[in-house]
Amino acid sequence: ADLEVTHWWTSAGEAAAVAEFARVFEEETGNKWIDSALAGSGTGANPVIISRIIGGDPMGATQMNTGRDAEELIQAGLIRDLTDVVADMDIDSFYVDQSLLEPCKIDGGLYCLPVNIHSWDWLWLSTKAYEKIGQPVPKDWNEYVASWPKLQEAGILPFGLATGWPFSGIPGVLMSGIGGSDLVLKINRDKDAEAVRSPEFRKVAEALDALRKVVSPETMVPSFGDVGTQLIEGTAAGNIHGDWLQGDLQVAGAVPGKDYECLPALGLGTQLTGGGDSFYFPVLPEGTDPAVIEAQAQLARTLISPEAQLAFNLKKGSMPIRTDIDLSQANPCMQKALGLLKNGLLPSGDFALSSDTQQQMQDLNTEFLDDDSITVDDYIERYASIIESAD
Amino acid sequence: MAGSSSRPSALKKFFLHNLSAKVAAIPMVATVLVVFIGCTIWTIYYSFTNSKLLPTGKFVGFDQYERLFATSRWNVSVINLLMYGAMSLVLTLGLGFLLAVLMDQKIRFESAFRTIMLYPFALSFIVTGLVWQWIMNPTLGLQGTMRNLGWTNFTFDWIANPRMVLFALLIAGLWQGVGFCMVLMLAGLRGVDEEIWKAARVDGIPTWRTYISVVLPMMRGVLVTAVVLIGSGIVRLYDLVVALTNGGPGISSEVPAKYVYNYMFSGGNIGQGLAAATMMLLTVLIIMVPWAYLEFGGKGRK
Amino acid sequence: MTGSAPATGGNTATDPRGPRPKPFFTPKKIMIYTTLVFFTLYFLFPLYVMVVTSLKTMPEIRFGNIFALPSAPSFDAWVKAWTSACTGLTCNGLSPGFWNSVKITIPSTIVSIFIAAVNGYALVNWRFKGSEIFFAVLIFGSFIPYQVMLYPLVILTRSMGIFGTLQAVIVIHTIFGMPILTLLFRNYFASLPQELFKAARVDGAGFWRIFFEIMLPMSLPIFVVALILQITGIWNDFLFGVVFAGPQNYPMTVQLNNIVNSAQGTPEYNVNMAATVLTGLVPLIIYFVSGKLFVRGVAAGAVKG
Amino acid sequence: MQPSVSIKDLSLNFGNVKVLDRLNLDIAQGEFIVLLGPSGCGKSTLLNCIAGLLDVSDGQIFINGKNVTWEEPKDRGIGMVFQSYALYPQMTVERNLSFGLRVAGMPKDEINRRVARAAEILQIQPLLNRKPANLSGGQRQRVAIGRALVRDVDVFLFDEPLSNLDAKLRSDLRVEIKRLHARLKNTMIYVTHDQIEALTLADRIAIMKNGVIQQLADPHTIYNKPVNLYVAGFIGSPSMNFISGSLDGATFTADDGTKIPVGAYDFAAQRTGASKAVLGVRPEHILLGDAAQGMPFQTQAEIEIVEPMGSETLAWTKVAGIPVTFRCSSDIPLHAGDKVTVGFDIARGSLFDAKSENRL
Amino acid sequence: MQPSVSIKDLSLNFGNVKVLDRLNLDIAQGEFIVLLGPSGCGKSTLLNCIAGLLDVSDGQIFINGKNVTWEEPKDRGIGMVFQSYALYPQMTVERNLSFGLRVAGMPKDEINRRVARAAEILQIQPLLNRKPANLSGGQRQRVAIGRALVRDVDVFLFDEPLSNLDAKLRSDLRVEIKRLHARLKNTMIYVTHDQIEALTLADRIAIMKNGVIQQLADPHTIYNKPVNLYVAGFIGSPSMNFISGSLDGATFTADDGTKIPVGAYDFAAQRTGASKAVLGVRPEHILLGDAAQGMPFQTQAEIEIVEPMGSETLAWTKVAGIPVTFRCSSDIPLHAGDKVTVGFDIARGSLFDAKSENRL
Ligand SMILES: Nc1ncnc2c1ncn2[C@@H]1O[C@H](COP(=O)(O)OP(=O)(O)OP(=O)(O)O)[C@@H](O)[C@H]1O
Ligand SMILES: Nc1ncnc2c1ncn2[C@@H]1O[C@H](COP(=O)(O)OP(=O)(O)OP(=O)(O)O)[C@@H](O)[C@H]1O
Ligand SMILES: [Mg+2]
Ligand SMILES: [Mg+2]
Repeated sequence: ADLEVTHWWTSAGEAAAVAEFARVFEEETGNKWIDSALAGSGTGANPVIISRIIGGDPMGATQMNTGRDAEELIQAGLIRDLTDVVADMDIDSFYVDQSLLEPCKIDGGLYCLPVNIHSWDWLWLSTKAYEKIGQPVPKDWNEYVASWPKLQEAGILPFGLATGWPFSGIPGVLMSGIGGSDLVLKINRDKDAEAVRSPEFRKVAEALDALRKVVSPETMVPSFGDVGTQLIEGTAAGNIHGDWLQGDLQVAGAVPGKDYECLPALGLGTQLTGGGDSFYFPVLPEGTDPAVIEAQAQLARTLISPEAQLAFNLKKGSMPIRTDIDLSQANPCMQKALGLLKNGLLPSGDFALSSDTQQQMQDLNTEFLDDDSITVDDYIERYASIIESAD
Repeated sequence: MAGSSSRPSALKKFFLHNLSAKVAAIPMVATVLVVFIGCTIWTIYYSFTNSKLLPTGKFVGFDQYERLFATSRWNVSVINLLMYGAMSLVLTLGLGFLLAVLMDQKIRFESAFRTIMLYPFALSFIVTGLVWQWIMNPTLGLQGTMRNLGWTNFTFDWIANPRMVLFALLIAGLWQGVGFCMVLMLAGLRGVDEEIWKAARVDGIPTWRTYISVVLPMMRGVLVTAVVLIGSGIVRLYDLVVALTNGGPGISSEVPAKYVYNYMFSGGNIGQGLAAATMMLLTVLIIMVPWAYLEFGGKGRK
Repeated sequence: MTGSAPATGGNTATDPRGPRPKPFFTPKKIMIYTTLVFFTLYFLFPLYVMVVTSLKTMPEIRFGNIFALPSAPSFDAWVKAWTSACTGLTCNGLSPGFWNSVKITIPSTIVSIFIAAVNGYALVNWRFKGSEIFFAVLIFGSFIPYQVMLYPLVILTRSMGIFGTLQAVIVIHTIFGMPILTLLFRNYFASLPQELFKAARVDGAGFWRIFFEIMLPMSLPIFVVALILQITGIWNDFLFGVVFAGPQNYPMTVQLNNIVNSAQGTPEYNVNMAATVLTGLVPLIIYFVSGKLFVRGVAAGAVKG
Repeated sequence: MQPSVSIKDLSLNFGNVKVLDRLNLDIAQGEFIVLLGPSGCGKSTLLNCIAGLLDVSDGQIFINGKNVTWEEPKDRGIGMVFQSYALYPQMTVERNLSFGLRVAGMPKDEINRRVARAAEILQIQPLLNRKPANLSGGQRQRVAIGRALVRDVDVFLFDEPLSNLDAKLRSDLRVEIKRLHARLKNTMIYVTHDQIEALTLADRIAIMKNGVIQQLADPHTIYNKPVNLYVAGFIGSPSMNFISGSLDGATFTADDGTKIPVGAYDFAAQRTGASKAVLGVRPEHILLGDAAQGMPFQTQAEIEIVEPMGSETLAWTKVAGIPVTFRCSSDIPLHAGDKVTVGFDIARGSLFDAKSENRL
Repeated sequence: MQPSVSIKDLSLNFGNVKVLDRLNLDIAQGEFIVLLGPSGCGKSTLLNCIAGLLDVSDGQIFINGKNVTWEEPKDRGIGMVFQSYALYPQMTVERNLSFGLRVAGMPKDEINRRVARAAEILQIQPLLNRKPANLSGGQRQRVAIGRALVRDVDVFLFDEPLSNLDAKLRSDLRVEIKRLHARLKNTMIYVTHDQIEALTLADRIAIMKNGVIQQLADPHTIYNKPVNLYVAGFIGSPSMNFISGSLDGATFTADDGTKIPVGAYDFAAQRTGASKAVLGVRPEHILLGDAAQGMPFQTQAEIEIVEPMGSETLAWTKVAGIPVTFRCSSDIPLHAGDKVTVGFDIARGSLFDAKSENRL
């Protein structure tokens, strides 16, 4: 049967990755994957997906962020419970980290399947840039910061940044790298505002403050893909961005270790924060061809199958949710990540916080980046008050 | 009297009199009642709830509003809209009028000029935003080009400069909207009685003075139409911002419609989005009611 | 009569006679044309950039300047944008979206204009109690941000059972086109002599007959305006098409959005620009072709407030 | 005989504005009634009520004995001709004429017969295939009349049908309408504010002011025996001359003391005592020079302005200190500054009570 | 004396259309000239040329001896009053009057003095603070005149200033303009297509047709001795009656054979032989009954239509087989169908050559 799948994986690496899902799905089950991609994640795709579900014209399956986005759709009975579908797979046994499945489990049902783990926790560094100034590529955040003056002298951007949302992931990375796992858990999981006011967090905020001083709106590029280009060309020295940047770097033909270096958890931490993408399967309206409903189930099972997981994540540059697959083909960066994954996953902001809180956080960060009149103290105070009111 | 029996009952008159007219008005009446009034009430109602992703929340009084006014992004959005709106309104009308006046001078190639000024109106804001973003891109656009050509001091970084970004929006917005305003104004100018012009010439009034003091005040109808069109566009300003600056740098070009949209869809806080929307409606209402009163109430007709 | 010739008379060469001499370059003229040319450049520049960029290769864009003409104009980007640019897995370019846009635009335009014309006609000639109030609310409605109405309209169309179909998007475009079109038609019909309407009523024609046989044949100018406004508006629409029309009907703008907003490695600016120009082509052609009629129609519909 | 049109206690309000207030009017079969009054007095409103184009607020309208108060215009047996012609611009003359018949679903040949007849009566056969835009004003007006004609109605309503035409055409078409009425003998109700049209066309004139009929009578009576000051002043061009003063028995004393004997006046009612009054005399009843000699009242006057109008001359002078116009043949040479004797016969004048403004 | 306005060989083309062709006109100081002609004959065009609102194609214009052909309107010493009033709608009357002066930078008190004087002359003092929208038509027209008045100009140009007004107001304002002229003694050029205005106001009338002046003379001459058929037919309402036939010596033979003696006619030139001719006689020169008895020509006729106009009556009959109108006092009772004797004196009529259409 034909199964429509919506997602917002439209960048080069993402598209290549999702094609693997489609391929495996079609090969294994004989169904047809009707691709319905929508660019522009939050602003572009979300309203369409949500309104189609509540409008009674649901797609067969849809990608969304793992997290609390869909909570209410689930509570409204619009999302299919997958418990029976995967009952025989014993999914609890192979998921990398139980916390990944937490958001999908509501009132005893299983409503979504995380299909990958991706992490913001990456500092990307340009080999070429450091060649230019004749220094070795830094090994951690502190070395990196120390190299900034030299870079600036050479006319190289210390930190490449794209306008808009890419900045919003950076504070979380600094928090886990500089602040450490405990701080992350206290703030994101326990919503502990006092932790925000602690000296540990202050260090994070100060790092952010330092960062904003070396980026200027003038030098910002339109999209994070452009930052990738800057790194390859060596016009910018470093960037903090999620692992999907790697997909784009690969598409552009860059080789890790040679053209760029990657430091998970800023080279400081021992754990990665991670979230991921999940698939949801809306309840189809009455009268739908049972074959389609069956195809939903088959897709669900396919997505978390070892074969699909491997193919998908290699292309996407993210980590699979299964521990039981052979990742020897993975590149050095991914290998590093796998190593850290063994220490367990820290819940990232979009896992633990509601999208409302995330939106507020993002607003605060964007404002802080841009407006120098907001001091570190202001930032901490406002951050604390958002955490205080978070639900 | 014989006739009184043939007078239809009030009820029959109400339903059957001009029946087709009433039937034909159903779409409009339905739209007004269900969509415009209904949705407004819906919006206002749910702005008092804590609805998240779906409009199902509990009543929480003015909580959403309190949060709204404590949010600096919202406050910045409002100020941006006011500033952009004022500048855009004034400049669109002003440039539209100026261009219309120039076009009214019996110039050659009038229709070519007019077509050129009007064509941006045919393009969507998304396209407008993209093109201008491309042109104003500090490295790849006009600035970069000029610097490469040797003018190293040439600076045109408005979309990257928080203090100037509203002007960047303005450039793109004017580019899109001025032509249409010009056409409206030109229509207005051409509608002015020829004899008024003659009278002014005989009186020795300079041409520019005639335009300002005599002709402009006579174009009330056109001005009202233009202000309604431009004004509704300004209040709804969204696509252009998203396409051109996406609210940045920082939050320096955020606008209320974007705030509403973000909180309703990606922020998953419908209550907050609707509270913001309600404030927008309220503002429009405050501006529109006096106008509507003048326009419809003042004449003393039913 | 010659006897009464004034003292200053006589046809000396210096004596003003005949048309006032008009130098070709007056300061006024120079000013007018300079200003117009300046604005013309302002208006044309983006179009120029769009077209020129779409004809360049990527390296040329990266290192060249935006004014420069393409060294070797190539339509590759256009071909790619039209036939093979990707959105997710489908790499069909804009062409399927084009036909979907046609499929949405034609019926939506017809229905929305028809309804607005009937509204305008009813408001002018068949006033009923409160009709002016309805109209005022309608105008007020044109100020409501579309996004606010999205949820309720989804619920509404769902309860009508048309969500995700062509009908839904037609209804939505009719609703949102209604304020401004009704304003135009109302103004236009109000400028027609009332007596025509009365004459037709005395002749026994009813609501529809008068509308179709008397009013419509006289409203060509305003129809042109409405047509142009709606075609371009609906063609350029993104939100309603994507939300209400259903995935089988996604309009061209959705594809455009996917192509340009996809966070691809290195944005292919030339393909983006080609896609942009292609998407804008239909409204542009309409404006270039019917500009004159449009202007005339605006004059007929907008001048009376 | 049953009246052709009968209006009973008709009221019409626009919102709070009472435009017509309990108006009554009976029009006989075949009568030519002219509604005359200044702009805004409610003439068109009344006509539209009769036509059914406005909903009355109160009262009833009968046409040929049938209560049509709530009928549609087309069912009232009326035809209407408008000031702006109101021809359908996109239709040929022939289709303009036949539109109403086609709407009514009349058979083709009957339509053709009627159109041909109307075209013949109005002599517009050569125009049948033209569009209104290609017709002159007079031709358009004829087509507009034709449109009423083909409908074979009992009552014709005209709303200032000639006021968009120039003076010359107006007087030609006036005669044509008069001929048409003589030929068709329909009831015609004709609205105008041109008193010449009213006087020349009407069997009876209804003079309106603020929605109230002031006087309803034949033109001769209206002109010579106006019921009140308003009618007297409204009818006649130039206006009747008014001299205010007081009346005591058979003597009228103007405000400046001039005494005018009014013994010959035909008072409407016996009256006693002195009272304030206004004496009115029409310009053509003021005679000049020799002709004035035999008049009961004579005085010396100086000519102030002379307006030669070709066939006759209008002159302005002062009588009893009040500016007065009179009219005389253009054969009499008159110049500003001339001193002349003028006189008139009160039997041809009018006297009005100064307070009630009604005719004495 | 130097003419006030002198137009020499004036030509004006709109594209290929020659609207005025080598037109000459001299207007004396203080003269009141009326340009009269049908619509489209070029009256407004001529006036606009004089005002400087149109660029002439050829020829010259002198005002007070100064060649103003290339001058700006404001420098020509003219003031102009328009048909549509052309008041600045958003300004009060006072500002309407003073706007031109203020722009010219005139001192405040001089402006006030002039406005006050104009307001006094036109009696619009109470209106000074109103806006045009709140004025009646007549008041607006007065303000429009005032705007010309404050400029203290030598020449007043009027372009159909009264044609938007109703008949009554028109005749009142006509008198006012006449008074104004008598008081100011400016040169006035007045365009109209209303012949009554022309006849009553003008010192001289220029009758135009297709951009050519047909006759330029005082009203009496124009009315009684029209130079050609066109002028004869154009002036006079109702029109002059025309009987076509042939002229041989002292006898005019109508087409139906009726013989009319024309010995008493004052021929412009000696003539011999027979020729086709047209005899014209004005309605008021056709006499009736007893009055007709003494006339050189008499005939029996049947009344066809009677149009009572209050002060007089118009009647239609046939003479020599041709429809003829005549005018008589409303005292004479006339009815359609009456048989009457009518007659006229050819000395008061006109004879035109049928071919050249010129007066014989
Ligand atoms: N639709 C309307 N709404 C409100 N008032 C109206 C309307 N139509 C007419 N009136 C008012 O009713 C009064 C009578 O109008 P009507 O048109 O009958 O006058 P009229 O005698 O025909 O004048 P005219 O000679 O100018 O045509 C006027 O005072 C007018 O302002
Ligand atoms: N701007 C113009 N372009 C072309 N032709 C014109 C223009 N203005 C006037 N005409 C033509 O010139 C002729 C004379 O026009 P003009 O306005 O002088 O007539 P008029 O005698 O004033 O008529 P009316 O009594 O209607 O005002 C007309 O045939 C008219 O069509
Ligand atoms: Mg009327
Ligand atoms: Mg004219």
